[in-house]
Amino acid sequence: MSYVPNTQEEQQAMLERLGLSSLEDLLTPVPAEVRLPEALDLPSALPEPDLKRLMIRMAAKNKSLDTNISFLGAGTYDRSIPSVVPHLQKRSEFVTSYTPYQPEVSQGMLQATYEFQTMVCQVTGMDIANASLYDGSTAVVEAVLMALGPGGRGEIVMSAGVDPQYRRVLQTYAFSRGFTLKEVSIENGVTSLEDLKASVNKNTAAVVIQQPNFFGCLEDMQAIEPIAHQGKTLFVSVITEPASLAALATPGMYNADIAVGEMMSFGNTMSYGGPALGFIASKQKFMRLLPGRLVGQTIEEGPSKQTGYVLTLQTREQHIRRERATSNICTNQSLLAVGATIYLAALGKQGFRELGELCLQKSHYAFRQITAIPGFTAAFNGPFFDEFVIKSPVSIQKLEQAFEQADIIGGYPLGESYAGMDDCMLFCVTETRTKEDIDTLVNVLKEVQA
Amino acid sequence: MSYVPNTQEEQQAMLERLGLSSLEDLLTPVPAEVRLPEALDLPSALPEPDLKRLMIRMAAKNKSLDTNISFLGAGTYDRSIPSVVPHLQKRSEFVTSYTPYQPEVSQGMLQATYEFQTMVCQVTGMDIANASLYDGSTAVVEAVLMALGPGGRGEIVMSAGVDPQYRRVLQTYAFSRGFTLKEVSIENGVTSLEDLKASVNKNTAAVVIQQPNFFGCLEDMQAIEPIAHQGKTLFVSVITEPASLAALATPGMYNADIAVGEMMSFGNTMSYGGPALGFIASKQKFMRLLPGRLVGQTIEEGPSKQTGYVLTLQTREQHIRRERATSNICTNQSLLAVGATIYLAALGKQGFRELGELCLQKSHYAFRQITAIPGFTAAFNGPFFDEFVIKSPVSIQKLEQAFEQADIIGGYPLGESYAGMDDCMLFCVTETRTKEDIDTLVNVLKEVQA
Amino acid sequence: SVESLIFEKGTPGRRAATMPSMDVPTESLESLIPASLLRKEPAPLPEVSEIEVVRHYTHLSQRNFGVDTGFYPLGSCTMKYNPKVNEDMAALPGFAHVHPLQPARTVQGAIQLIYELERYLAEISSMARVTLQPSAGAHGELTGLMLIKAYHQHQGQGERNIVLIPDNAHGTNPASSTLADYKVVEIKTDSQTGGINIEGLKAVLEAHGDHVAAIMLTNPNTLGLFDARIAEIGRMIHAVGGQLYYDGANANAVMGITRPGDMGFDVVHFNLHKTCSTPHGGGGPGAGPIGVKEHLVPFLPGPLPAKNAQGYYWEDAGPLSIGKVRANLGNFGVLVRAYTYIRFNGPDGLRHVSESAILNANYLRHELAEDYEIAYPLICQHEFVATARKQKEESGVTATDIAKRLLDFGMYAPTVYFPLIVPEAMMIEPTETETRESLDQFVSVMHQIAEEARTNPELVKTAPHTTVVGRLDQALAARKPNLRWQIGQEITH
Amino acid sequence: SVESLIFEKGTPGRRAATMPSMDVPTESLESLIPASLLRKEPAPLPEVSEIEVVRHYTHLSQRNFGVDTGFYPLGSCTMKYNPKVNEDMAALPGFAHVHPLQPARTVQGAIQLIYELERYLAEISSMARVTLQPSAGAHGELTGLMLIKAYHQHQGQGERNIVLIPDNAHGTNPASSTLADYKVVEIKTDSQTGGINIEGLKAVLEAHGDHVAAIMLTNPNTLGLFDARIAEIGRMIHAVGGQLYYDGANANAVMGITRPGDMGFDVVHFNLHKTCSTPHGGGGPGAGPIGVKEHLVPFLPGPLPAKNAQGYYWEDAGPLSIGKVRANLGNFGVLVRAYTYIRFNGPDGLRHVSESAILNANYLRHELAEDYEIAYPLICQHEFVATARKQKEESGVTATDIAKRLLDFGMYAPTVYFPLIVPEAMMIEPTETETRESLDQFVSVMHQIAEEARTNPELVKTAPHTTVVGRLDQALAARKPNLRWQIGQEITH
Repeated sequence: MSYVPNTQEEQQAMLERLGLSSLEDLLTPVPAEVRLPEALDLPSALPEPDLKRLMIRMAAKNKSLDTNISFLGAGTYDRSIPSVVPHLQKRSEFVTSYTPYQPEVSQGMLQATYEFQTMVCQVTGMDIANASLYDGSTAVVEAVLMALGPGGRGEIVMSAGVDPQYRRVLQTYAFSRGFTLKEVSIENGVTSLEDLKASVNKNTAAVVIQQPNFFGCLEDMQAIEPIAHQGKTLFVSVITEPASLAALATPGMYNADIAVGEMMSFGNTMSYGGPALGFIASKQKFMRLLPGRLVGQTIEEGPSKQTGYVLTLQTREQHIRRERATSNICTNQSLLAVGATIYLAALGKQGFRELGELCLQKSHYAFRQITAIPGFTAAFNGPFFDEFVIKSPVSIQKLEQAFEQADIIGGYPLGESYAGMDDCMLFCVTETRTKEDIDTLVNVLKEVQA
Repeated sequence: MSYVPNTQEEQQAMLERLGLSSLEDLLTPVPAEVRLPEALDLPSALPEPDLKRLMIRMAAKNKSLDTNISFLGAGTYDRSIPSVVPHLQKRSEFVTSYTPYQPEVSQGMLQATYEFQTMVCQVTGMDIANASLYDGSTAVVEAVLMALGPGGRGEIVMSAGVDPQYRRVLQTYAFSRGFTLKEVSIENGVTSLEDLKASVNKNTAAVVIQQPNFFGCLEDMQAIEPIAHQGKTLFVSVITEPASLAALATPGMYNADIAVGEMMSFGNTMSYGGPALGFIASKQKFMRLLPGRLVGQTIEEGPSKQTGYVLTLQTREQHIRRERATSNICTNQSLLAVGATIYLAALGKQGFRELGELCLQKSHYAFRQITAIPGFTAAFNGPFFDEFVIKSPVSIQKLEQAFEQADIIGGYPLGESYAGMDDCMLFCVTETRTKEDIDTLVNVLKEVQA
Repeated sequence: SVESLIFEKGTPGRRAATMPSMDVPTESLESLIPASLLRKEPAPLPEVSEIEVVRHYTHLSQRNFGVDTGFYPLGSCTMKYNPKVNEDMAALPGFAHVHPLQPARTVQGAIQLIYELERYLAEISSMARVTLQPSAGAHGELTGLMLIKAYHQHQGQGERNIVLIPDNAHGTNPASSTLADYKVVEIKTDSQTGGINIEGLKAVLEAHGDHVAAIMLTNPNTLGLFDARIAEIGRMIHAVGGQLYYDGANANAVMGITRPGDMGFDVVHFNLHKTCSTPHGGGGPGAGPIGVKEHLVPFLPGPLPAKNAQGYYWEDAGPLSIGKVRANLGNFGVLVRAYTYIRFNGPDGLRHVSESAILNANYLRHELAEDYEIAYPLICQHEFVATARKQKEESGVTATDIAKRLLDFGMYAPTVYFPLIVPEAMMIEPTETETRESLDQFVSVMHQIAEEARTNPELVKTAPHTTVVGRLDQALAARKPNLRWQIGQEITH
Repeated sequence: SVESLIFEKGTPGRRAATMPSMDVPTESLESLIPASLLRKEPAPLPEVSEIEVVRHYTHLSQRNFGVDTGFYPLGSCTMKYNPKVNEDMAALPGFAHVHPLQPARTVQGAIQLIYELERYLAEISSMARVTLQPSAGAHGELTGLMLIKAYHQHQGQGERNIVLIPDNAHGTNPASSTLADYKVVEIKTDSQTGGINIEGLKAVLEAHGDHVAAIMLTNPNTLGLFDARIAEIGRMIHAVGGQLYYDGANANAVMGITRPGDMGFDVVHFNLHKTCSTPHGGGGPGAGPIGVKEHLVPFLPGPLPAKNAQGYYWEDAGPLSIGKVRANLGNFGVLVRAYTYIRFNGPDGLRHVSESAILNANYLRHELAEDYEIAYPLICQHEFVATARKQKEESGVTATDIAKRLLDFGMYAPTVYFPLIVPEAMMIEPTETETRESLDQFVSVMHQIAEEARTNPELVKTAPHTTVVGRLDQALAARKPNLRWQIGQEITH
């Protein structure tokens, strides 16, 4: 089976036009020594209905958030997505197109991307943004590479409050690119200002701080900013929970040079963590250093001078500059950016504000209820947005068993990433959780404790 | 909450243009004596996310065929629908349009309907077909009204093998319209030819026979046809399982005058039985008697003479002829007809043939397996397509309990519609049932028996 | 441009869909079914690949205009925005993949939804009970008339054979009456108020009162005018023993403001695709529930949803029931959308819908009055009738020409030449979901067309100019009907 | 025509989405968060109603061309048909609504899919193991180069700092090399065979052999030509201690016919959005899995899927691993589509895909040769490079002009001016999913354009003429970049 439309007879007729007699004749350029002598060892073809049945069963082996109540965040967020978003995002003209090389027949994708760039600026308070990056972690990498400049050498100072996965990814790139990574320690859930001061020096290319940080705690970005901005150091702000931008001071407000992070939860499904939607925004002055694609507004060449949109500043890009490009990015996350654009348009100014309030209020209600259970205590006492760390009086394993029985996906066990936090769980409560959900969780915790 | 876009301020400004000061001023034509003094007594508005949650829970209270194995047919069929069908059918340009009164901007719907009319002819073997009717039962009514003619008086002879629901519906119309309905008895699962002969006389306007009939049995339409065609009687063929047209002789082949029935299962979901997709097809000579909408091909008025499609023969329709129309139909089932059209295009000549074979072979395998279980016997011994009647050695209630425990939706209990058949169940096995499904059913039956 | 037919695409042997595998032991076809009962040749369906199916129907969709594309002021059709959430709810497997004959205990959610929706519609219309069985508005009308007939017969008034219908009524009203074996007597419109001419009605009732089965009215009527004397009319009809039937096609104007039952009506139908915004689907599916007052309840088609301690179930109809009007339980998929819509809006939201629909209509009526003659220059409800009388007189530009010219500006046209009593009628219903900007844009385009009619009438008379095809030859279509493709048939590109 | 920006629509106070209800007791914002940490003003997002959102993005979609719209011969991008069933499978709640950090026992189906897909890709490429982590082809390239770097370092060959890249390579190859801190040395194309110039390669290897970390090749290359001396090239590189990297962008030509591993490659990336037809989404998401030979397995990013008696689980990477290259586990939604595609096709189907892609490309190459100079008039694989050299010389009509003129006929354009070594290049990849009719139509349009270039070159030079906008001022866009909307900014209609 395949999606090849032409029948054997038609293919034969086409071969005849070429003066050939079989498909095999077209393979003569492939020498025998590298030819595969037999068929690939793969499962036989399945007709669509059989395949669907198989896939539906495989999917059913996963506990989805349609039937389970989740308190898991830690960088990936379950969001309430208005029905209009997928209806529009999945229009096949968007889905089945590619990078808009021919702008005259790609105005839809180009304009949507221009709107995305604008919205990223509107929510982050930054001057400019690009068309998307793979995910939050690689967005941090790109920000760091911008700060390091063409040479690629230097030192990066990064808080241990940055998502552990992001730090691991940056470590990988540090190895291959040859820069140094210095981690700043945590004190009561936030970046130690003393340690940060001690870490920044004249070799520091960038200071990277996540807000809210991985523990859900709010960093004092206003206090960090002058430390980060010593010398020619760039201040990079990382946002993994973009809903926080609805309530918290923006990177623009606290004078970040570059803001990067993850916007997958804006209009797109979690899909086991990918495809994700990395974003990068910066001050105007870094425009020509920005990696990836940029869409710009222009006008027609002809006399009517209508407004239109094009890929622009392509001289930064790999397909023009090859080894001198600002990054190697080609395919990015356009369709997810369209999803985020429609999502933010649908929420609008008012809905977006409410999103922030809902996350804040619901998580704080959950926090109050959980910490009221004897034995369950807050690990840190600073302010948070929609995630918080709870110390459990019983083992995390026991908690997870109780959750599974109650069809709850629990929080993130911090012991996996931080030494000495084996009794800590990071709970996330977004706008999608109802009071009923939270009360269910609280009851399970009470019973586990009893 | 509502989908009204204009804000209060905008509405106020609009009122001012009208020289009015409040919305209330627009209601002055509605006298106080008929005004509703308080708000409607309905549940309060729910925001979209809360509403979805409520609806998802309500839907989850139904046992759907995604998680249950069904052997229920009896006029409504679970069909394997290629993924392309809903992707195309649900394009919003189709979904959010209405009856194509302005053909220049409605060519899509018009052409798709013209293709539907053609495909109905192709599968039924008839000359012409209309754009759709509400469902199979009302399609029978329309056929009967065609046969009765403008006066609306006369006698209709109908087999007891016609779907009991359809017969009940025709009875309703017979009352209001004033025609007589005569039922022909069943012998070994098929229409009694003797009784039929005895029933037809010079007052008979139409003979109505279902193929396969409600018991799944195949009527001998070739033998029935000369009896039905005595005098000026019209021979009306009813098809409730359209997949049968893929394998069986068509109404065109056995010289039916009108073929009517149900095509919902072609590309559309069951949706608890509606919306359905009634069809009507006939010989060419009845063209001006056909009820409902018709799309015709024509050319442009202007010099370029391009081909186009329009609603035609509208002088038969209510919005022109009012009380002298051939029927009162206005809104029909266009979007379902589009679904059926895409479905039949996707299956194509070869896939449609296979559909018939799959239903035939799978149902006969099930029939052989079930009748091999001691105590379970075939109620009739004639040929069938994909439904058959089994006499059960245990009560139908006991069967249904066993099915429910095994997440099986069993067949149709015939005792509900036919006297003396309390121990009979009508099983349906379409292309969607796998050997595994059938074997599961057989095992449950074996255990019930044991 | 022309898109060829699917039948003209592909070649023998091509196919799109793959069928389920044949996983059971097979036997020869002839051993299962006598050859005489078998089809001889496969149906001559298209032979096309999946990409051809996809491009073909994608192209057809691109050749179609919907509410999602732009302004659709088709009068009396209530082309409002169709919420996407409603589509998602109807597609939930628990609603979309259930069989109508499943045992009630396996479809508790479905029956609950029907049960509750019945109650909501009864409240909105002030009726005792509602059947959700009818498939569309016209089907509801017929059902309603059957109920009235059964009622009169049961009252020993079987001789009542007349239905009174205003001259501005929807065409379905007289057609349904004929189908229910009634004789139609037309009632004139009052040229001042646009409502029923009371004197005319009186005369008819005096002449035929004891043969009147019912009057069918829509209020506001197709002129968009609310008949202020409705209570009086109701009393007149009831006085002679007739019933009042409410055509709900225009119900988008009355939600939470006034109720048919409170106006005196005995029977009402809903067009859920209009009032409750279930999409029109290019001509359907709709749904046409029928609500009735207490005295008509015994005649309703069955079964009706009911509830007891064990849960929801279907209750069979009693002995007076007219019987079923279609197989199964109604257009359930449409009902799910309507239920979602009502729950989203709530009582205040629904009233706001109607008020806003009325405001939008009056705004347009006011803004268009300078360029176009308005049939009845009064405060209208959800729609109104403008005319091209002035244009026709001055330059020969007709309502059709104006309709066609609108298409060039990316807008659908109003309903034209209806109601029949208004020459050159353009019946305009903007609905509540249009923004002020889109209304203003319509006004500005209509103004431009009025200008063109004065200065360059040919431009309007030959419109549309930007659509995929120009005006089509309707006369040819009717004279030489071509209703299906045949092998060898050619199309003109 | 121009569609205004979403920011230019709506008015203050309008909104589309409704948010979940606030069903918990609330406290004042200031009591929860210090004021200094709060946003002062709401984000200045659009204020639009739902119908405006729907019409706006529906209109934008109508201003975009995709594979579902028509022929899309964009060379090296493999714009084949994207099966709808793949979309449905990726949207199943069990796949779409799972969190990447859920305990393994709650996501057994997801890990199973990844586990099996890894094995399928390993078989197709003849590699030992495959990581599905990289997000796109270029990301895969970088990952592959990191693996090579880690390997050389582990071998004590850290001084290897050169990557060899043919002059016709995809731009990502040199860009990825730079990012991995490698120096790029270009290898010339043999003007006769279109493959690697072996003498040139030899010279480079003699000069720099012990500094060569790897060579990056795609075979068939961007000229659509299979380098028949690939085994020999492999031996030459391996002889000096280098690694062979296979750029899988052109893998649609080789499935079931030949395998990178069997050709001698050590590392390969896949572009699942190309070869396995997961849709291109207007520029992404894609997925760029990396397969490696046994000796590179210890360096792969982790975790990798594994299986034991208890079920599927994630195995952490060992000490030699380069570490993660992104958060979480890869573009899972894309992987579901690729898995579905491979299972649907099976081994014979995949080979048929490649053979048919090759046939379609050769057919076009043959049919276009009369009008256009073909860069290398040899049997090609899945694509080939035609040129506008003749047209440019004769009438000044360029590859760009021809590309733009194609848009007027409802077709997308080939990739133009690439590879860089071919002047006026038009790189054409029809893919296997095009019908003969659509190929013939392309040929006929290209023939017409060639005619026009001779008889009416202005028509071609000023194309497109039928698109929503004409040629846009790219120079202005780059000179005065406008990358975002600002309040007060005006657009020109």
